[in-house]
Amino acid sequence: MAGFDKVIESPAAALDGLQDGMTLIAGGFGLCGIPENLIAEIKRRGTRDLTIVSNNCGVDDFGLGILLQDRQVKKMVSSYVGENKLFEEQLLDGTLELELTPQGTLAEKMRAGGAGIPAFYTATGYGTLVGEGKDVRQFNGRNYILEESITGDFALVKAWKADRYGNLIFRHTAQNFNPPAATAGRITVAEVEILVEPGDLDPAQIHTPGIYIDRLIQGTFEKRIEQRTTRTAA
Amino acid sequence: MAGFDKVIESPAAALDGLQDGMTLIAGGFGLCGIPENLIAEIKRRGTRDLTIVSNNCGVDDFGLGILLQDRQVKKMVSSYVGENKLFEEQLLDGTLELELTPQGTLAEKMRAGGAGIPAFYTATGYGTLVGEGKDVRQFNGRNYILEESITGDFALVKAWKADRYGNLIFRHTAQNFNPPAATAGRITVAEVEILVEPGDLDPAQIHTPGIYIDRLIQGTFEKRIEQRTTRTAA
Amino acid sequence: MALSREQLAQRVARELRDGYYVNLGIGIPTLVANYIPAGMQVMLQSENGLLGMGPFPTEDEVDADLINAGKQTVTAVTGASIFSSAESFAMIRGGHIDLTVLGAFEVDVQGNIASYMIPGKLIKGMGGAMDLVAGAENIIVTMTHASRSGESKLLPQCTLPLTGAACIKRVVTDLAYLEIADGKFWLKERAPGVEVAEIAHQTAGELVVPKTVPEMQL
Amino acid sequence: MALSREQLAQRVARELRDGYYVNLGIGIPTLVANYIPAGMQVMLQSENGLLGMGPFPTEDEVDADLINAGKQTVTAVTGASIFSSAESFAMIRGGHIDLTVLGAFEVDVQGNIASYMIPGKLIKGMGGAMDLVAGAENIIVTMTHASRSGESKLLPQCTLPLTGAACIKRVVTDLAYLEIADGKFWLKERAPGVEVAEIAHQTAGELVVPKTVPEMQL
Repeated sequence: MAGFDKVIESPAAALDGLQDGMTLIAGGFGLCGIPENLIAEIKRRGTRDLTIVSNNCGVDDFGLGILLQDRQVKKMVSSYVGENKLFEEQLLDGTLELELTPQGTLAEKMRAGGAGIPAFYTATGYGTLVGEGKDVRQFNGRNYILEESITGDFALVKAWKADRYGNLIFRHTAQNFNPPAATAGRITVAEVEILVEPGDLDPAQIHTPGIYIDRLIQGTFEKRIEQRTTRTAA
Repeated sequence: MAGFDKVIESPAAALDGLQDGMTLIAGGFGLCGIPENLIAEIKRRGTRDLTIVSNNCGVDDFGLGILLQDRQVKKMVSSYVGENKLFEEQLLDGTLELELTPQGTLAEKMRAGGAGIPAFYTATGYGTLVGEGKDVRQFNGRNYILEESITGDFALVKAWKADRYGNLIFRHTAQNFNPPAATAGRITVAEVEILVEPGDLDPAQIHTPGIYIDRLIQGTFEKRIEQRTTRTAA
Repeated sequence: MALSREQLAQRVARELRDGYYVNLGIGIPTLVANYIPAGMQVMLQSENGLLGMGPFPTEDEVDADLINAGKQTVTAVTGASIFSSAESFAMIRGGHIDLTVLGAFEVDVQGNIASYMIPGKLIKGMGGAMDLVAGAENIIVTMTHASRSGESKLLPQCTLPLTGAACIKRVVTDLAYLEIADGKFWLKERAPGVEVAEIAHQTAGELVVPKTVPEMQL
Repeated sequence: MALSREQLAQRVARELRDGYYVNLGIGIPTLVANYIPAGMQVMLQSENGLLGMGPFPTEDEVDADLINAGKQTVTAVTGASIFSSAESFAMIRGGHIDLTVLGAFEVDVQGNIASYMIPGKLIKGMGGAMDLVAGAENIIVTMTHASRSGESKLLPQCTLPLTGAACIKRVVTDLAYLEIADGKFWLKERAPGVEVAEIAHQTAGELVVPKTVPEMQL
């Protein structure tokens, strides 16, 4: 690898340096736009005591849920974790910790972490359990709480297209948490469906500039659907 | 106008409600990507005592600089104002106020204003004149200052393409401050080069979603170049 | 008679205005999309990053990369835009959504809302609800007036952990449309055929009843 | 002999590494782009929203919509990306730029830098300089060692309003390459033909001189 070519040949090499006890930030919403290949590799490696920052924790046998099977996760920072029996078991037996964070606050914490903003005020959560113990301050007569940003040892994201320099484009709502997550990793790894050459993407149409991406792999994707809802064609 | 069609026929109608003493946020960097048509309309209307939040203040006879000719501006909030004699004169004779704000802090203040974040911490300006009188707080052993967000009575932006719903695409570095500015106006007016129909733009490739745009006009543009630098073709 | 879920959605739909950007929560709020008045344009925001959510796809159109906040496969309407979660909640938190409709377990006379957590039951999380109630100027809560066991959900003070404090001003239940102001519920409309006495009986928080209470138009 | 502007740029260019994202300030720093070592890839960030700034355009290529932070018409290299000012400074503030090179009026032994304002003269503004010095881990200041009137610009304490506090660790002047640590300037290299005594004479802040001071490689 020379210059700005971020392409790594294997998921194993892409997670080089991943250790027990680290904090990972993962993109995705439900099972949509999740880094499937890197999650599988974490399971294969058996890395343990992970803190994972991700809006959801997958389902029992797909997405981040598969890391619960071997109890690799110590703590989740999420806004919604309802789709998962193993999750419930481990939460109840006390082996899994959960830090519930409002969805918008979670996205903004990642964005702030990547943007060098250590903390910001938000009205979200004021007067609720989320606001307990946090600084409160009034601006223009309204109460806001201070939320601190999040960064991770690794950030794992999934994109649709990328050039070798790591410039990313996401497809439809598979974008979701991936752009803010990508900015917040000390090491950010992206897995993509389609790899193109630098110059193939319009510079003004890149969702995540390559500066945020340290390593890039081309993956294969199941893209499981959580709620397949359809209408009858008219 | 019905539904989401934001198109207004004239610059005059696009600035309906603009009054003396209001705060305007304007996109643009130097003379690049500035709302030329709306600035000309403000000059024509003769609105006075304006506070203008914009990275720069144009030059003597173009951009926001033309509003200095009739002393329409009471205060500028900018990061750099070096290209303008009238500006210097009015600053020195005390009729114009200047609030110098670091460029990144200015962009983030607009973005925060549009995003419902009343204040954020940044290391930028700590230990300098910019930090004087502002709250200081340590995070991870480093000092940060608290900066409050900015919103305006109007935000004026310039885009390249837009559909009638106000979905905007910017061209090259004429993007600059326009996206954060667009989010921070109570009323946001966009002027564009090319107007297309809804559906003509790829939903995932829109820089500024139409929800931020209240009024839209198609303009004509001089696009003056501030520093024409060239190389000899090889 | 108490309104059906469909009728609740119909009543809420009457609060829509042409050109509104609207976020509809999961459950009854989702049904509101079926009752957008003819000739009116409304754009639905889904907080996972879609402005301009369309109907469910046909079998042929199903795309794993195009879902809504309920993780259902959906489509995008003409003129839609798609963006990141950070941008989506900037939009929500910044007050750019014209109307938010969501369900609740409880609402009280201070405008507090509890909608995400029942202690002792599994905590699933607040998702985007805390951001939505904190960010929107204009919120409608829609829910049944009482729980299945008959306990009022319009209280002097919420008993469950709050989703948001002092943020709710309007409630549409199966019995009534009420507004919240000055620490009271103000009865504005009753469901067709429902007596004011029944509403008063089912409302635990202080209720102000005007001389005449019109029947809801659906 | 003191380095020329071009030589200053050459010395700074030796700090570049393959794959670096670099922000070059106006003036001498801009010249560094002319001395990127052969076979090395460096991507230039321009804080108005361009990552991958290329050379000036030919007459035919000039485009008013493609400028750099100095408001000069430029080009974009293959693999460039373009984004908003908010995103650009998220990148800068978040420490994602590998190297920032900028000029200064003064630097002191605490790593403070003054570069944007001379009281009594017209205030033009700090532009992005305060964000750049606060955001970057790795900053090189390049300037003349002394002012035209012969006064040292490497001081015990800056006299002009600061651009940033305690953020500068490396300085390349026309006389020397120095590092700043523990409240002192550490002399690391001298310009070819320049005596240590000359450097010491021109350095007002405390200077640590090692036994041997190698000559700069350009």
